[in-house]
Amino acid sequence: MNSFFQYFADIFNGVKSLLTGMKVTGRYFFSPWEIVTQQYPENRKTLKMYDRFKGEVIMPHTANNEHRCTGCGICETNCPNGSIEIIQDKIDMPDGKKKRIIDKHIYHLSMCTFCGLCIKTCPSDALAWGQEFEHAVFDRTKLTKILNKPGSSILKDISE
Amino acid sequence: MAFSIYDFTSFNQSIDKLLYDSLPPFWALIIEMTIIGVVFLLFYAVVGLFLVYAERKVCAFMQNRVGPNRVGPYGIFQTIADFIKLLMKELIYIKNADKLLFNLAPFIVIIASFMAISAVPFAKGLHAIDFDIGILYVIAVSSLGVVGILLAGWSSNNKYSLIGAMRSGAQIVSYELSVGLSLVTIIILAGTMQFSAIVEGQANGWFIFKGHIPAFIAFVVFLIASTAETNRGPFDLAEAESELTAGFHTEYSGIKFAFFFLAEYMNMFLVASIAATVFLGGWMPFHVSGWGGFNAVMDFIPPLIWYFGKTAFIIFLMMWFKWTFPRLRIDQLLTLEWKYLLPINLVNILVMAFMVLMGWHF
Amino acid sequence: MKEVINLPVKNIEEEEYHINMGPQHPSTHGVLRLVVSLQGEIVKSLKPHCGYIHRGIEKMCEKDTYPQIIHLTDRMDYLSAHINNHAVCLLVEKALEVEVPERVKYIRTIVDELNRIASHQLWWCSFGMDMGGLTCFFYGLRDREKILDIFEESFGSRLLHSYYTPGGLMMDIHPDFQKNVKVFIKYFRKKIKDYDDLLSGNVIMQLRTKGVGVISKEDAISFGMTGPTGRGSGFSCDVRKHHPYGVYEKVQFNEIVRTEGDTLARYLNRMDEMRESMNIIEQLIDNIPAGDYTAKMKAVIKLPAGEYFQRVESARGELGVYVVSDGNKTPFRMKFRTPSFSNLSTLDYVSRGCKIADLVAIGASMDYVIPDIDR
Amino acid sequence: MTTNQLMFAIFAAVIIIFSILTVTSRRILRAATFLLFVLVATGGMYFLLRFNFLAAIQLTLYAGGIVVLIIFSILLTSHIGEKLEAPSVKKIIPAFIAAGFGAALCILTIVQHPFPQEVISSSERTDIRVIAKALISTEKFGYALPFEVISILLLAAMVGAIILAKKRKD
Repeated sequence: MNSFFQYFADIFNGVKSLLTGMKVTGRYFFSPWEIVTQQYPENRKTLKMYDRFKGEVIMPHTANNEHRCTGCGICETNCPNGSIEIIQDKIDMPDGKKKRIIDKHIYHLSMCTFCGLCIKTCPSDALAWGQEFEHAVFDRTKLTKILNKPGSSILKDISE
Repeated sequence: MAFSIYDFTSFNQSIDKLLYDSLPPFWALIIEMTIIGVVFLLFYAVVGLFLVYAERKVCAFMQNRVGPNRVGPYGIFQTIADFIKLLMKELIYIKNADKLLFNLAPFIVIIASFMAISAVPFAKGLHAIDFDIGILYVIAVSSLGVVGILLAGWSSNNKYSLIGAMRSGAQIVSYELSVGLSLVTIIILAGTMQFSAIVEGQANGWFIFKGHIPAFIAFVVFLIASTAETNRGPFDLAEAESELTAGFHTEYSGIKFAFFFLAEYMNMFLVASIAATVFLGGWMPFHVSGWGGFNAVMDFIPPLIWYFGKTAFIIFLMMWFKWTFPRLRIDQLLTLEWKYLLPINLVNILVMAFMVLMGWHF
Repeated sequence: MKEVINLPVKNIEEEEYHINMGPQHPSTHGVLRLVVSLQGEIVKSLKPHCGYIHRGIEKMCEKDTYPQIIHLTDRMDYLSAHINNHAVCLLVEKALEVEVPERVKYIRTIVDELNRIASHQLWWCSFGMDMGGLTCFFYGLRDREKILDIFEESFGSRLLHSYYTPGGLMMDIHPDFQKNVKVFIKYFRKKIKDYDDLLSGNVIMQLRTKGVGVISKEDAISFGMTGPTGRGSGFSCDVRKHHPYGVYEKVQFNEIVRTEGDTLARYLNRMDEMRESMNIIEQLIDNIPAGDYTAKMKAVIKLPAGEYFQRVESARGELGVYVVSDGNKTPFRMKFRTPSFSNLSTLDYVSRGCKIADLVAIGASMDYVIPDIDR
Repeated sequence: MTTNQLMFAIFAAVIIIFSILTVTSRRILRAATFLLFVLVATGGMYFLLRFNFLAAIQLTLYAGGIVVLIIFSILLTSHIGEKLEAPSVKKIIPAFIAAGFGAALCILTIVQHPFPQEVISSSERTDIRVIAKALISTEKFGYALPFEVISILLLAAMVGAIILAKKRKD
């Protein structure tokens, strides 16, 4: 007799649990304001990434086209993937001495794992995170970027 | 040509008369058959496209998403775009597959659902054939679809497909019993198997209300069993994607896959419309005996709207099941049928028969 | 020309046959290949083939300095990246005998627990999906998104953070961090009820998991099953309790142990762990002490020669890091003891005699991350 | 030619062609599929004759039931590359004799049957109520007894199947 009641209790509890589940989905079905989907290409204008968002490594330049990179190469040695290459140049200073400056700060975005060690270890805070995240290109070579802008020079107070 | 959205009988008869008057009977009949065939094909295409769109929207809203929204306003052309894509896709031929059966299987599945839909009454006078054995006929032809699934699973020479086909075979063969018996419950109440007579019999109240408790139990059992028979979740073991990748149609591509896809949705429409017809009165408006004014207002709503509204409600229920429940295991599926549904059904038939004898129904 | 061999008639009821589940299969959550011997629907034996995404992380570590190793550990168990980082950082700090500031310990503990919740949420998604309930997948991801937003705001990335460094943190937490975490916990306490309604209590789910894939406590110990999986078999193995690190000794929390050993126990363990993690975070989030976010470290970290081992409780179980140092700035040998690998090793033993559907459910309840297995 | 004759010709052609294909096909599952077509076409023939009940029973029992069962058992036992051996002459000759004898008997019966000259109106349907009453009536033309006897046969078949299935396990 016990198993007889158990049979009906099973049915009852089973149906009850199924209805509980249906209540959840049914509630969401009838509350379309809870939709969380973001319409990506449409919301491009309003889409704001967080300040700390790791999009790519950039080298901030001032309005006078000056950057803070001394070309010391610490970021290059700290990068675990070899995604930073620094090509140095020497210029003649007015006092006759030769001085190292940076010629090209090459950044291979395709090899970067966004660990942030270059930015953290940079002694002159020359590098920073950029918020750009749409990196898709048709040509792989376009992912190799030169971070210092053409004709840029080092900030005065850093070089001294 | 008399035309009324409440009664299609005169409309049909006038077309019939026109054809027979102007043409020899042989050609008149051929043309009639062609018209009906084309109408059903178009109906299939439209309903199939709409159901796929509806399913995607319903599941999206249940999952806090928006669903298709790129092609056309609210994504209404999404399924058409998908259909064009499926048409243009390459048909992949499988090495060592039984080509004949492999190509035949999708047609068997879709023809079975095509044969069954011909008996469904859409409105008064709007049905292809009105058999006196309507329900028996629908059960008979809809059971042919499983052959297509079995052949598809076997002939694609893939173990996943074979397992899917075996599961589907076991599932459909056993759940057909419950579908049949739950319909028998209503046949006892209605006293006929003819669809038009069943609908007419609900003029003073739908069977689900007239037969109250046993009819409601039969309705629930029919919903469960027919969901299983159409291979939809939570009974989608034949194509259980997390276990068998896609089950019996793993190896199908392009338009042949589209046939299976369409057949699944049309089967869903079919069982929903049968449930609507048998339990909820089909195209019959909602009537309460004695409330003359209320009934007149209800009569004002055209029967096609009643029919499609009830069908859509049951389709929505089936989608709701699918997007809520996890999938059963094959042995639990059979346990559900043989341990729960079948005994309940048999007792239910007895109760219904007793009730009809005693005149306890409304 | 070779003659076509006419294969003998096979009776699949009686003879075993093999199917390849994976490397591309919806239920293996990655590129794991299981060669399953079936008899009808019943699994007779099973052979996991791993290594499809073996990247040689342990070998790569030998050329990297210790701060550089951190970003590789992100990519092992990518769902609990912070916890993996924590293991290496703790090891370096232990070897150098550096005392990290209290603030760092608090933040690390909170972030670890958030990461654990995020990982379990994704597990819940895929568990539901493997059971056939696709809706679970979207609910889980929807709520995981909230944690990822907090992570993105504070650490700049959503999955692979590299937030911890030996001796401290990459940067301080975002000013809104505490507020957002509290908002999230309030939100998630509501949503986890939905999880229970939708899946935990469901009769189909109960039927499919109760008594399926039972592992006894002895087997769990001898297979080295840890984490919620091992604790589902009654093996009390929570590193946070037994070998506390961070500030775990200062917080009140229960080690969740169930003795049934079946799929349902593993499932419920993870659900309870999410709640327990929220309790831990709630105890800590208002008490983060002020201070420095990193200890003073030398520019070049060199571990004294010797062997070091450190373990942490990752979302999947016990993660061990073993380093042999010869005094250089790079390790001589590095070895990770990853929880997914040990948990996977039981799969053959557990799933024998089960059905295919059970195999999928057991696999989902083990919650293995394939890069964690292959490394 | 009326449409009824056209339909009859189509059904007859389907039955003949697929019957021949069924017995000549060397792949067993194809043979079963062709058999399905034969049975469905026979059902169609019944529909043409307005024997709706018989047609539906034909579809349910033979096409939906027995063929599915046959296909199901073939799935369990056969392999995709498998082909039946060509039957030997020793087997072909008796088969032909048996088939020829059966055909001769049928043709003889048809030729000898005195078909009525005027066409019976085909519009009357056999009412299923009549069939139902006949099926369970115990009077003179009732089928209650044969019905029960057949169910005993089915029971025997079921017991036999269980025994066969049990035996194989040992």
